[in-house]
Amino acid sequence: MPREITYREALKEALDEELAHDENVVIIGEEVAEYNGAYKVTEGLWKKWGSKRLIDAPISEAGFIGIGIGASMLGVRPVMELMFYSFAYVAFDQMMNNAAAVRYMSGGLIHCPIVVRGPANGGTNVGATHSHTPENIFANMPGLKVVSPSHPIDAKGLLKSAIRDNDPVYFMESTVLYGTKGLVPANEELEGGELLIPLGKADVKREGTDISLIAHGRAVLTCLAAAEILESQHQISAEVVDLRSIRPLDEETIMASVRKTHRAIYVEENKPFCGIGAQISSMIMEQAFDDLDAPVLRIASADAPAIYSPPLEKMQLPVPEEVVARALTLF
Amino acid sequence: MPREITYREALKEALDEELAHDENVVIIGEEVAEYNGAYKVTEGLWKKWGSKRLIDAPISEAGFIGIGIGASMLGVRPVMELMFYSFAYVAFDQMMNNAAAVRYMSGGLIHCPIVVRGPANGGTNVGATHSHTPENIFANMPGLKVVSPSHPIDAKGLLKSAIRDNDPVYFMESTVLYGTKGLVPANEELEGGELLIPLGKADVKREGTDISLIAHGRAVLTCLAAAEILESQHQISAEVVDLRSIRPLDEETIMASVRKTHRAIYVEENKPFCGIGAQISSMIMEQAFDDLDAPVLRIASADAPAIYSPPLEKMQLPVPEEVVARALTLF
Amino acid sequence: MAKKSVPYSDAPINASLSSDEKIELLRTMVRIRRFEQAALKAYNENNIGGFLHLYIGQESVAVGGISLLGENDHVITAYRDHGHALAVGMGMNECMAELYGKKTGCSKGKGGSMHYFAPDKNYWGGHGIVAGQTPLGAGIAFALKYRNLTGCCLCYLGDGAINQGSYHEALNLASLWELPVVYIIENNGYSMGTSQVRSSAHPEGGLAARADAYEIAWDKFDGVSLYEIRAKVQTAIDRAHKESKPSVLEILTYRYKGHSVADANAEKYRSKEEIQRYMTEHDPIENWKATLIGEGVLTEENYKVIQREAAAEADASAEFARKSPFPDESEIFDDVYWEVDNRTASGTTGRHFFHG
Amino acid sequence: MAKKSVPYSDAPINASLSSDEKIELLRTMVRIRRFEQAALKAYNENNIGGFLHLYIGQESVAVGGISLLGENDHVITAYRDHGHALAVGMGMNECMAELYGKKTGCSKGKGGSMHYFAPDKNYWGGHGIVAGQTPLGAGIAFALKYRNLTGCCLCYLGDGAINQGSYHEALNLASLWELPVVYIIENNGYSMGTSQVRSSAHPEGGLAARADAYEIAWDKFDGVSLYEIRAKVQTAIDRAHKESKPSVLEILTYRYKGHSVADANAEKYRSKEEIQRYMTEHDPIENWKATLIGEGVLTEENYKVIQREAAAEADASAEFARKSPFPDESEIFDDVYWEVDNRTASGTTGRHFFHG
Ligand SMILES: Cc1ncc(C[n+]2csc(CCOP(=O)(O)OP(=O)(O)O)c2C)c(N)n1
Ligand SMILES: Cc1ncc(C[n+]2csc(CCOP(=O)(O)OP(=O)(O)O)c2C)c(N)n1
Ligand SMILES: [Mg+2]
Ligand SMILES: [Mg+2]
Repeated sequence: MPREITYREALKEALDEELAHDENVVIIGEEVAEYNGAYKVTEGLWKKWGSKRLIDAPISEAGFIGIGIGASMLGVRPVMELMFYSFAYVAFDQMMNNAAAVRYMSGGLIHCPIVVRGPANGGTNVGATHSHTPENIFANMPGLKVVSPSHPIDAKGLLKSAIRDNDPVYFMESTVLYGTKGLVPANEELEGGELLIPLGKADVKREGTDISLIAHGRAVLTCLAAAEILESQHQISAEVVDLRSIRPLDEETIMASVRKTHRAIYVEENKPFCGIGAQISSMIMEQAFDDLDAPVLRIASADAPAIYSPPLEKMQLPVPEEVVARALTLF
Repeated sequence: MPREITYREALKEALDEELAHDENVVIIGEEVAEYNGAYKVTEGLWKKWGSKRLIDAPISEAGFIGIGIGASMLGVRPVMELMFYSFAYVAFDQMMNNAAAVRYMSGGLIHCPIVVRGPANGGTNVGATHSHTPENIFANMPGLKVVSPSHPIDAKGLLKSAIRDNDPVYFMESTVLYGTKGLVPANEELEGGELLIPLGKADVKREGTDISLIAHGRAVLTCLAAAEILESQHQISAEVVDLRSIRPLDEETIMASVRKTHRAIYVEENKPFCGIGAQISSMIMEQAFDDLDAPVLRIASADAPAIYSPPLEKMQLPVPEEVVARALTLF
Repeated sequence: MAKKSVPYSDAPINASLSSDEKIELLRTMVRIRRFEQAALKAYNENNIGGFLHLYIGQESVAVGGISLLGENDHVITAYRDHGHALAVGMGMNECMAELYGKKTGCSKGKGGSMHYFAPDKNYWGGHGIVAGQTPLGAGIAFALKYRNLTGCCLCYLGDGAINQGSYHEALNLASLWELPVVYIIENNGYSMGTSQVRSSAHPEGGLAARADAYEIAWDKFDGVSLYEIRAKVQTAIDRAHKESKPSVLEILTYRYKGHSVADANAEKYRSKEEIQRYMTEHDPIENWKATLIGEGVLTEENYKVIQREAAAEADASAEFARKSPFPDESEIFDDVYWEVDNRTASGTTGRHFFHG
Repeated sequence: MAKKSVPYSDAPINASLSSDEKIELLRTMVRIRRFEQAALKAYNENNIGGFLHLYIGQESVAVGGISLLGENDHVITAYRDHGHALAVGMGMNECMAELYGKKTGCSKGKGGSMHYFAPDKNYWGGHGIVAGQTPLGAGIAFALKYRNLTGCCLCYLGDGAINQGSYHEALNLASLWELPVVYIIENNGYSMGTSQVRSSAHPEGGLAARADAYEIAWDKFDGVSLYEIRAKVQTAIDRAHKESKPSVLEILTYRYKGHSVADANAEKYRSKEEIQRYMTEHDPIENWKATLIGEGVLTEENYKVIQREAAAEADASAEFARKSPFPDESEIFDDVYWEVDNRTASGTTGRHFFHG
């Protein structure tokens, strides 16, 4: 019987199972061990696995992520937590050069099986410096993989795959989603005894015929809510496609949906200029120009730094009503 | 009589004139003073202006760029050189948070009149770590301005405007262009006595009627060469639009060109995923869907880290022949 | 009969204090505490979002240092910034309204708790990225020197912040370029849930002693007494003013509350006894109150009035904040670009925003 | 009659060297120099693109340290990496071919001069971003400790690299986590055109003395003699092996050539006399040669043979490189993702590349 667990618990299960699966998996980050994680994703794991497998780091992101990268070259498999993904910016060189390019520059002699995970979202009133959403920035760099789960099942299945992947995977979560619940099969119910969702596979979270709402991360929930409104109030059948993995990207699922519906909107909480929506929409238009009844629209977060003021910050992020309103312009 | 000078000389003239124009302008960077600049952009300026106005920094990009940002809050106007723009990655937090967001987070009490300039290009056989092209990455962040001149005249006129601008401007040059020559009017010939090209104004570098080749930086030269071939060998009249300024962006000039030609290709030396081409092409398709005879195509650098091997690296970057071939598919 | 002097009370900078000035120092500390207690209440009533990092227990560090500053002296700090804000003279209303995310806030509701600014009072924030402000502090000092002004910048940081690379780069540059910056490490023993031993390898002399690596003068001392703080920070300020040289000071202090209000473990990684011990033996307000009473400058009665007034002011600021309007939706795009805000030619050329 | 001993020749690690081993050390230094001279020639003939940072003058630093390493000891360095590459046992052919950008290069022509790697020889590069390798070096040490292997990582860096924040973060972590890493600062006096005084504030003890800030043991010494280098690096290696503790060593050396071959000012920021003085008084090859002749281990004739063979080997490597093919265009997309290269399920799911 599939259980209802939270996104946070799903992540924790993934970490716990992978710690058991491979003794080279080690979790490093600020407050991940004794404190149980700033957002409690690692709760209980230090107690269970001890100080060798869960390591508290000082506030030195470039240092400890660089150490993780170096250790991975020798076969350790570090899973590193950024308390906020925004803090990647002090470790940016390590993440963009050492992790992403060392394989290429060595002609394939080295690989770098690391995961860097943490919340990459706005919407929690923590201001501009703590609300960066760098999916597009990291996905721009060949050599990197970028993943962004929207539901607990994806969080668990993708994180386990990310940890087993032999390339650097930047795994972007959302503090807003940590408490959301969803059905996640227990291992006993699964063939193979565990939940592994491959990177590079999108998921149609809702089937529809009239328009494709395509999204990643929390914006998938926004699209699902918009789809409900479109159905109940406007007799429009919206399909919701969840990328799950941004790079590698499941073009086939996206294109199949668009070829069926002939209309598409990309929704994201990223900033608009050169955001993921720009990539996806230009790709759709290039590959399916003649299948489209209307241009692909993009909805992103407001193009200003994240504001603190709680009611205003809500207005910066896409809401279902905006998706509905923009969708209606396409009919 | 307009003079022929190099892109490098044009930049140097801009720096020299702005040092004269405002005593708060100070140039900071590695090897910019006594060494005359790693790429000789600041040649002779230390001798002329002395150690107060030209400051050699140790290899501490986060430190000296952060210092420049702090100093700018108090009215100094630092123009900072990155020996390669790739080194922005060790100063990334300072450039994305302190420079970009301090105005917003202070509710407009502070502003940050800095310029960070340097070469942001591949194509010089220096490998992946030294060949990053972060136009798209910085332009993603509201609060920042991103400029990329293709010709000497633009290099001079835009750099002077960037230094006088009261917002942070990230000015991305090209080592490949430093030696290229072009006509640049002498100050005596100009109304107002100096060359100022506003940020936010694109330039039609070549007029045409059948297709718009849109680009920034060195790719503009690639487009101009492609346009020649299209004209002479295929009787196709290509218009070449040079963005010059990526953010702010001159949408009007782009859209006017596309509405005239009904076909467009974006060419850049950026990496493709979420590159500038994604932004521009999705924008064109969204705003001029019905004016288009074909989808907007994108040509970018090959989607791998920059390779060292000189002949191979050439193949990673867009060449006129590729632009021509792709253009022909649109007719 | 010779008055029994408190340690450091004889330092010139302290000996010259008038009774009124001494009382004002007390009032500022009490106001900071009352302000934060009111903020905590507002947070618990859900009037405040995001983070709230309280300074309670550390008040003397901001007040002592900032009380020494003159016209060309500046301040910058991290996200635990309310104390410094009130110490430089910002009003409770604008500070509280900022927490409420209101238009009347010091940053128009755009910055929140971590991002207070008052350039008119030489206060440059309020910065959320650990140690991100440390090059900025050196930059302010750079600007002073560049503009031939005799001044300095006090740059506060936490004990956890010393392990960020940007701080080290700033130290080397400050020493090399002889910048008049004073780094003040507020060592409250913890960075979030990590005790200082678990985060920093350092010389026997302490965290500030790392400054030796850059030939920067340093000192380390206890932060309970305003006299001591003022005397020792003044030495560093003199070094900045007279020699244009940086300093690093480590001041031992303690935060009574959790790392932020949301810190679920505040009483797990530290024992209740430890917290209690600091509150009873190391409270800077109690210490200063006792000193002033000992000097005959203050009476218990005066003190009660100060407390009452500060509490009333804090309550009023909460009321002010509550009644203030939120920013208008249209303001989301203000304050991104100076040129746009000022409708200059640059600000009106080309498209600046790409939403929708 | 007691043989007159050269300083440090009696250190156990040196006393145990056989004559053959001593000659091999000489040969390695000579081979490095000859290799680079051939590379310089190839560069000037336009067979090599981009940068070429020559190690000539510094050979003893790589050779001395690396000669001490055992099965679980590793090396990582910056972009001035040819010396270390040959010292770990990489072949001239693969190294030269890399400079020519050929498929037969150690990195298949993908890395170039700055990016040599040989994981099979415990050599982890070759890194272009100044100090970017310093956390990696600590990471390799971390992996050794994690996997219960007794080993260490020699992490080389330049005198200019010590001012990058990543290095400081790595030092603190190495000390705190007790990682068996040995940082070796190759102090050649300059970072590009900037002399060491103009880039680094540091304690009287020197650049390595900054290690005191992290309670890390350090030493500083001259790099002309292999005996001294070997004796002192061995002490640090022992510390790593036996105590699992880091060290910082500063070795004084000199580069005869410009920062890179393209360095137009190589004889401007340094006087010709200075360069000449180092070449005559501080040449590590001459020093070792003289030592070995003094010990009766080497004759002038042997030496000439070694030189001749090394020169011939270098010439042959240039010929090998010249004749080798460039990588095929299709190889541009190899070596980006391990999973793609290995055609695993992960590597064949979804689109990985977005060009054209
Ligand atoms: C670069 C970065 N990493 C992590 C954080 C999250 N964080 C905020 S405050 C803090 C602890 C800082 O401790 P300390 O410097 O001692 O200051 P205190 O909170 O004690 O005043 C952490 C880990 C951050 N804001 N920035
Ligand atoms: C972060 C970064 N900044 C600047 C550079 C450019 N650069 C390459 S080497 C170098 C000088 C380094 O000097 P040092 O560390 O002393 O090493 P050496 O070249 O003397 O071996 C500089 C400035 C770089 N590669 N990376
Ligand atoms: Mg602290
Ligand atoms: Mg050097």
